[in-house]
Amino acid sequence: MAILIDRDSRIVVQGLTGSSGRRHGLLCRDYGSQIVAGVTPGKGGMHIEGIPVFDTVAEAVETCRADVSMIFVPPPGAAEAILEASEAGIRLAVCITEGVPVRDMVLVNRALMSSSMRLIGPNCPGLITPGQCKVGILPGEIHHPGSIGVVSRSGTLTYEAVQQLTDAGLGQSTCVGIGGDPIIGTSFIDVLTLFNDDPDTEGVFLIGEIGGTAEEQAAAWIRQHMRKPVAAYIAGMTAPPGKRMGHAGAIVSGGAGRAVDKISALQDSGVMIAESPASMAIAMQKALNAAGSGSHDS
Amino acid sequence: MAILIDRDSRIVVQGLTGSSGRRHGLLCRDYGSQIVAGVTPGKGGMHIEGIPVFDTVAEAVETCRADVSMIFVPPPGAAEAILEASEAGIRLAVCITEGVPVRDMVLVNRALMSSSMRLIGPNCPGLITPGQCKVGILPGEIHHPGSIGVVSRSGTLTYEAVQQLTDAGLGQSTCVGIGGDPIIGTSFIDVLTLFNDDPDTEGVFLIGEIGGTAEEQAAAWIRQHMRKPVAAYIAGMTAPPGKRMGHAGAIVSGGAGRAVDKISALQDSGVMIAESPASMAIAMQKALNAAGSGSHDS
Amino acid sequence: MKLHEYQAKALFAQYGIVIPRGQIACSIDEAGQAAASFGGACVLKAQIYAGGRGKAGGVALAHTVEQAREIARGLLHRRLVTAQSGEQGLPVNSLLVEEIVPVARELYLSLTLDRNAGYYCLIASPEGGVDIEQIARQTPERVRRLTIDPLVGLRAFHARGIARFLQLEGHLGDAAVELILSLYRCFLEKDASLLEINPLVVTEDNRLMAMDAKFSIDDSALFRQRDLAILKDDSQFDPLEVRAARSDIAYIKMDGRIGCLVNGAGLAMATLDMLTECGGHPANFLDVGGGADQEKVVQAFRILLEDPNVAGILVNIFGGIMRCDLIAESLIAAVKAIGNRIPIVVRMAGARREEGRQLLEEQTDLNIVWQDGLASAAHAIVQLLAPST
Amino acid sequence: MKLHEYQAKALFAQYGIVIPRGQIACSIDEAGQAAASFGGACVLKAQIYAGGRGKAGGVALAHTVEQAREIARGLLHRRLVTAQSGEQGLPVNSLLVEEIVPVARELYLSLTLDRNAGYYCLIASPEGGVDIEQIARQTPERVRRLTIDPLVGLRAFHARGIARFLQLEGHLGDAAVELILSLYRCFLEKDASLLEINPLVVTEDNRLMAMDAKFSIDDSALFRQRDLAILKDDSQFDPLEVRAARSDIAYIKMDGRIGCLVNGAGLAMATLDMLTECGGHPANFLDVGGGADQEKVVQAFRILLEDPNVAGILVNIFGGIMRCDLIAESLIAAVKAIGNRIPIVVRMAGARREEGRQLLEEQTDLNIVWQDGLASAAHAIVQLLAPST
Repeated sequence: MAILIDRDSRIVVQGLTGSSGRRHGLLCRDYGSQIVAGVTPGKGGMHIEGIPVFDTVAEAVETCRADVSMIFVPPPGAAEAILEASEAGIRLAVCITEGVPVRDMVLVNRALMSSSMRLIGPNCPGLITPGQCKVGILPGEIHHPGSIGVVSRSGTLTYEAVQQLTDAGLGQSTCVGIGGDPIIGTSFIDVLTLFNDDPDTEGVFLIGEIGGTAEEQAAAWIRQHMRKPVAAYIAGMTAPPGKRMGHAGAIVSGGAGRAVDKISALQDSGVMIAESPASMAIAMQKALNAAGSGSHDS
Repeated sequence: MAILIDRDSRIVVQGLTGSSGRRHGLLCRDYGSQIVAGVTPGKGGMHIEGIPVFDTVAEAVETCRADVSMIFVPPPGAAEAILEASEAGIRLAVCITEGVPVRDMVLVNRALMSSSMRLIGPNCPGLITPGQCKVGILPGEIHHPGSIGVVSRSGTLTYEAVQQLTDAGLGQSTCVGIGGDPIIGTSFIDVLTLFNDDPDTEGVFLIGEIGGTAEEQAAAWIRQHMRKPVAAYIAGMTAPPGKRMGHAGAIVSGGAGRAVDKISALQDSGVMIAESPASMAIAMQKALNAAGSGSHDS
Repeated sequence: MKLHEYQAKALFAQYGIVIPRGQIACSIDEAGQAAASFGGACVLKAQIYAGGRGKAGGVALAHTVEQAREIARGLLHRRLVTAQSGEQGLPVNSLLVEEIVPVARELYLSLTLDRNAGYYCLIASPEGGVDIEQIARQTPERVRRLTIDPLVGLRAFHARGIARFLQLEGHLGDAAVELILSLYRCFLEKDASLLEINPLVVTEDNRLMAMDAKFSIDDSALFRQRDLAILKDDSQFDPLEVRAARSDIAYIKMDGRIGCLVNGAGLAMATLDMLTECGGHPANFLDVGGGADQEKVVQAFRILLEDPNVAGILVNIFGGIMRCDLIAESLIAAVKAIGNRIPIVVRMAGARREEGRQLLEEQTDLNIVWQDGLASAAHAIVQLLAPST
Repeated sequence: MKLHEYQAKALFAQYGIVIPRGQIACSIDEAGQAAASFGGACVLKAQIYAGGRGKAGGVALAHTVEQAREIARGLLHRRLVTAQSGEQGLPVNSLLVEEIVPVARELYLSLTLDRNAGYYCLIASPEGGVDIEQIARQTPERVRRLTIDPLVGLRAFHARGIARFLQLEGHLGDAAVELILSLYRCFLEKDASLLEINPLVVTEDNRLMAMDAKFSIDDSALFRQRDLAILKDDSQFDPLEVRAARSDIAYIKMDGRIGCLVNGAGLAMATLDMLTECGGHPANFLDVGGGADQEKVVQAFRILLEDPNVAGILVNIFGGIMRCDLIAESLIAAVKAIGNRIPIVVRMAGARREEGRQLLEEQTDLNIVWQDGLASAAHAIVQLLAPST
């Protein structure tokens, strides 16, 4: 089953005619995802390697029954693209775009309060249910079907984790990159909730980083609700304070957002911490072992 | 019990230091309402005949435990006053102000979607639970405690109806003037729902008028849900089309909003129609009689 | 409050919406000059506060300057009766003289309030130049109605969807998106209650143009739209309506002979209904409002008494905020000040009714008749006027 | 992106927020002239992209022109080290010379993002001029935090509540309401990420004044804030950081000797952590980004190789969008173009890793060492540099 996407997901690519949209739209299709439509204002009627392009998401939904949107619209129009997806009845929007202004996301955040659409991102690598469906820019080949859920604020660091998991024989149910921006549509807790209820997921690996308090909140939630083993790695132990470490959201400021605090919060909630980025799979395996040879108690 | 307000309601008057706010605030207190505070920006610290005045509603709520607000703020600031009441945790706001710009009310309407506060009005006479509490500008002396709920888009026409009811020995549980503007916080249906569930209300008198489709919607709701007898009068049978009849919302335009359509919709839902404004109490009595000597079947 | 077409178009132009070239003319000479500027070929449009001008002869084509002058002579400073103007018609004080634009397609576009949703909405149809209510009834699939969430606003993607629905593609689609967004901005910034472009046209040379324009402003917002408020054209109202408006009295002139003076809009409507039920014909709707003082009551009486059609007056007051005795005093003062030639039936209820009654009954020489009930009062005034009808 | 205090204050003034009279001075003479315009009595404030200036001697009072010149001489064109500036300090290229304003009370006010809510928030305290985080920890009841619903916005009633909390009454309360609303408008219109007035002061003559100003702009919004984007002061950054920014490379200079080149921010942070775990000291954070092309990789190498502190380089690439063989080619091209004096350890994983490895291993003369794992790569570079530390 996995979470959020599977082989039946019908994907529209907002910004399909742009270079990134086209490239990754086709890569997703190569992986096996059903890319049913593209949307680019003013280019309705075009086709990209057989994929029909529409002027609006509403038409893509109506004509091609798209229910998931992958958004590659450049920053000035990205927020509006999310709002358009929401109003068109899209179930899940995945916004890959990096550099969406915060003011725009504040409005999107408010607007999605009264929407049934889930947003992942922006500034995220997307998500993948190995062997079934990929929505985003993650490298499909490193993922293998299995029972570990992966959730992360990062991109390549997630691939590192997935590679380690796969090499250790720990396949993945779904891997979700929730994005590195200060305002994102889907939080650690949202994804943990889904994994908790997903019968195909036996354990979760969580990849956090400095900045904000999302990991501390996840830790509190895990302590109260999580019925499955969780392991985690937090990047940025050695990051200097006051400096934005690449991601817009990755910054230690005024003593808040430090890696040590996140790690100790997670540890206190029984999460197995990978002390080093080289030992992420090991930590996951330990967590599974501690929970009793990988069985789930749900 | 009645609905919405009773002798325990604690009322703050927004705009207490203005001439209308002061006058009606004191009249309500004379009637027996608990007027616990006033709010006028910049006049915090004042007292109006013993009623303390605050700069913000939040202070009135905190200090005096106000849970109902009566708003007499002039049109330019009325919408903001409603928003302030909502954020301060007020349970019921009654906006008497006439002439609030529609654009402001569109925003208020949207903002109240995610608020737990109920708004009555604007441009309404308020409401009264006879013998207990009055919030608004209705003349208290014509109302008598009883078991008829009254709901109306009008002001003086409601008093006319109430006088007739009282003269006929039909006291009122609560009388609610929902206001004559195109956008109002509480609809006929909202109030009918409350009366339907109120054990102290045995029948309802509804006063509608031309413009909009609120009466038609009420008729549809009554047909499906109403367990108590309803009688109604609709004003404006002879109003010329295209003319705004005093109330901002009272206009027949493009064949919509006509009195005849409202009357036939109500009749089709089993509502007893008063053919003349002189026979409103008679219609109510007939409706009660038809429902079986005033007993309710809930 | 309404704007004239030429005023609406001037505002549209400020928002970048394409309109035909045109000039306003208040005299035959001005109309001729305007026509000359278009080489004689022009359309002349009577500027009145009512639709239905086309069928009523208020819009006419000229091919020469002389024709244009002729048309102007027939329209200017006369009253134009249209299906929406009322029987009296409305005075034509100015003409909008415009270039003739060859039209390929006519569309419909408007913004207004959706009362059910409590939000603004956009209405569009590929059928333009006709009655939109009729299209909506006959071929509802040809009308699209879009409710606008004020948080999100009207966005480019909405506009694009509408452009598609209107079958506007390529650069016309882009122009439609821009026009729709501009129209929405104009609507909000000017506190409009209705903006209607009917027809919105595609010209033969493939431009998108607002051929006609209706523009109404939310009366409640005029306090912050002062530059629009001053555009109100009093000539388009009955002089008594203008007077009433100045005194903040809600007044609408009607065709009957019984003047009505009521407090409260709902009660005033009910009073008209009651009168009609009794076989009477009201001369007006008049609501003095909730907090009317003596001056306002006097003004209201003046308006009724100065209307030559009014042969009798029905006063219906429900005392609440307004106490009956005070109203009675105002009434007596007004009648004494203005003088009275016609019968007045007074019915009062509510606060201090008896005191009011007493005051009125003391005045035996003012032609004022007291009645207790609403029905009896209506009957009384109808009866009093019966011999003379 | 940060603004200097004087730039922030100039913007505040545009929004009607009261600031001290002041002039910017880039030389001792200019500082003297500015001081003279205030009769010699003035405060001189070093303009750098870091707080903590007061304790570090970056803010000084003068009573005479000569004193002002003396202070300017001591500050201008030197580097100022504060608790927030880093060890190197930041160059002082200009001084803000301001009138001395007698202060009755100091308050705190800021607007920033509340990441938990995903909304903006206002933070206020009657304790000004000190570290707000500290106040929040020690006396949380002295700090008020107001989350702003973007639908409703920051309104007068919110501002009034804040003014009350700040114990600003009467005309000061009114001034506070106006200031808060102006600050919010400024925040939104300029796409700010932080606006901080610390202290906001009540002057002895009872005016409300922004005595200091911090202003940061959302980097992601600079595309629509071009007039602010050009205010960026490159002198406040390490020259290598400036170069990196121009090539759209995320780069932060650090104090160690091992240069890092990584794709992806999270992986780059993890690489620093790994290095530190192995006893190494990173010279920088460097993320070439997801879609880096050869030119960008060459630029990144240039930045590393031109840093005299860098004694060795660790490359950590996870091939996804970016294929390892392409990175290897870029790396070889870069090293060949720039030349190489130091050891480079390369670790690659993911797409076309083997092809990348082969390409690199063919190049035996470039001082490049291949490693399979992240840990072994970190160990390798640390070991390679061990003798020289």
